[in-house]
Amino acid sequence: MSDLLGILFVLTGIAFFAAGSIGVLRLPDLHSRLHALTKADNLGLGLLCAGLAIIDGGALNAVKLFLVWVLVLAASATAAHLIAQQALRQADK
Amino acid sequence: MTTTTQILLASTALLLLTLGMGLARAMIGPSLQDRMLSVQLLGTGGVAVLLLLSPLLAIPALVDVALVLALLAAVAAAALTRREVDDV
Amino acid sequence: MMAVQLWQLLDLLLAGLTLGLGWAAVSGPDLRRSVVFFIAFGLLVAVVWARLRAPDLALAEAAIGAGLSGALLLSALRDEPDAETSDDVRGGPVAALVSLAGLALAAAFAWVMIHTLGAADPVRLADQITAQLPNSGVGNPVTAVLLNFRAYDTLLELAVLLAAVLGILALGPARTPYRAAGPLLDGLIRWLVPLLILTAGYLLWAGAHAPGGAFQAGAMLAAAAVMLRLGGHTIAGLPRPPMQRILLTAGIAAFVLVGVITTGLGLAFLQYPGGWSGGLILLIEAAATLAIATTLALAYIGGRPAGWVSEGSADTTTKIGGRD
Amino acid sequence: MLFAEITYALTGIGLFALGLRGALLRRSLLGRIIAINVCGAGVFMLFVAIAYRGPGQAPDALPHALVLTGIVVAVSATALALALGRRLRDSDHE
Repeated sequence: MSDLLGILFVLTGIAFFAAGSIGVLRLPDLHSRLHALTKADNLGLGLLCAGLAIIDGGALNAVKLFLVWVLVLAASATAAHLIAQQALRQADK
Repeated sequence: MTTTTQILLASTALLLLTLGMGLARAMIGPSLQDRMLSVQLLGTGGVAVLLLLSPLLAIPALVDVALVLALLAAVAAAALTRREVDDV
Repeated sequence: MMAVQLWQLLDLLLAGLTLGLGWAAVSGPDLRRSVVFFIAFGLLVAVVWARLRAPDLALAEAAIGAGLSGALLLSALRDEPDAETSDDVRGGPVAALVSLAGLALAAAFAWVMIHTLGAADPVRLADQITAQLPNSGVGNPVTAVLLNFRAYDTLLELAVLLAAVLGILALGPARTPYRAAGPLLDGLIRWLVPLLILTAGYLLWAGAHAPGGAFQAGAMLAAAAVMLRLGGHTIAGLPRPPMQRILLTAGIAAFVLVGVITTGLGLAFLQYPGGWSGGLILLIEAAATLAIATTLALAYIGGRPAGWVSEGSADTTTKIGGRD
Repeated sequence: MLFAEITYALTGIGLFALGLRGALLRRSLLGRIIAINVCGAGVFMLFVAIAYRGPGQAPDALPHALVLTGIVVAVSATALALALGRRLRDSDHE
């Protein structure tokens, strides 16, 4: 039963990843691509971590998974900002 | 081999396929930032693949590896964007 | 049955992506593009190590292949004049010939490999490692090989690292430092550096019984140094040069000291006395971590930081040899 | 023989050949250094593939230890090569 719930989370997470990749591939300009990426992959990874934590069931593993997610969230938000900033600066030149 | 494991396995393969799609953007470009963007996608995706492989291969330490990869992807992003900033 | 095919699909996808990124990294003409692909390649290779059940390598590759090497290449690229960031790859008949030769070589290797792997099972060192692991003082077989069974090799490897960094220090002064970071990057550095240092400590401690150890921990510390330098810290958080000298040689010093003491006790060089293995390995690993971190940080800085050569000596004239 | 072992060993050989070709054909030092690193990664992959023993089996730790030191040596050699290259260019510009 808990496995079923976990799998549901994992699969939804993967779907978000797929949406993010399609966005990165198909959207017309850099800034909308950045937007698609940060939304989709962070949410995707969050769902995936939640699903894996449910399937595993261990408390320590759940904490670690949560930590990984928070880290990626913070790092990728900053990285996306830095990339956008750099693109804007180059456009100004 | 339980059904859960099989589904996780299929999810990992699907995720890799997805990452390959994102990497197509890196090949197309056109700007350097577009390529960095797909590297970032690959960083997050790589973390996800490691997290999925951990139960599949029964190696709990792969979660630690995912943690390290997440940290270093941030270092790489900082190094990548820093270069041009200094040129101004 | 189904699972076997899924694993095969996964392996093929991973292998294909790795080859594709490797190809993109080595093909020109834009060098910046190559570096970006090389970083992506490192990320993926770390996943391959994980897939092949080598978490120790995955940790090292994630830190070095995906992080340090990329940062190193980027800081070198920064020194290149803009005209030289484009690199035309040689074409024409020579290129065709080289490609053909490469293909032939790969085919020959593949043929040899398939025939060797199929041959009768030779004596496996792996079995001896597993058999001796309980006596090694640690539970992680990779750490056991590096710091007990083949400790002598690791000592010499630290000497190789020292030689490389001495070469770098001898070649010239440090690269131009980065300007102070903007608020965005500064915010990232503020939380990332402490986390990198914390993770380094964890990996050093974990290395005895789980994936981790001196190399991984040293690389994480060096990554912290890289972040600090990117943020405008000229010597990347390293202490003053006299202390840098001590840190650079700490790993070798700890190894040799333990070796000399064991010899004095009537044992072989680096043959740990029974029961002491675990503690001695941790001691050597801690020293080696600091040495590796300092080596990699200085390698990233790319030359002598201020203060390495005393006033009035050769450092003001950076040119070697005759210039006629 | 295991499917994964063969797949990754062949990938390693492919990377080795790709890197070698790049090292011979690229003109800039930086491009060549990248190519040699890819070449090295190919060798490492061959080693680790051969160490693989199949699902649920502990792999051979000896090649892992070798590759681990190899990764660290490769990055310091890269740094040395880059420092040499910088020195070379500085003396060319005089």
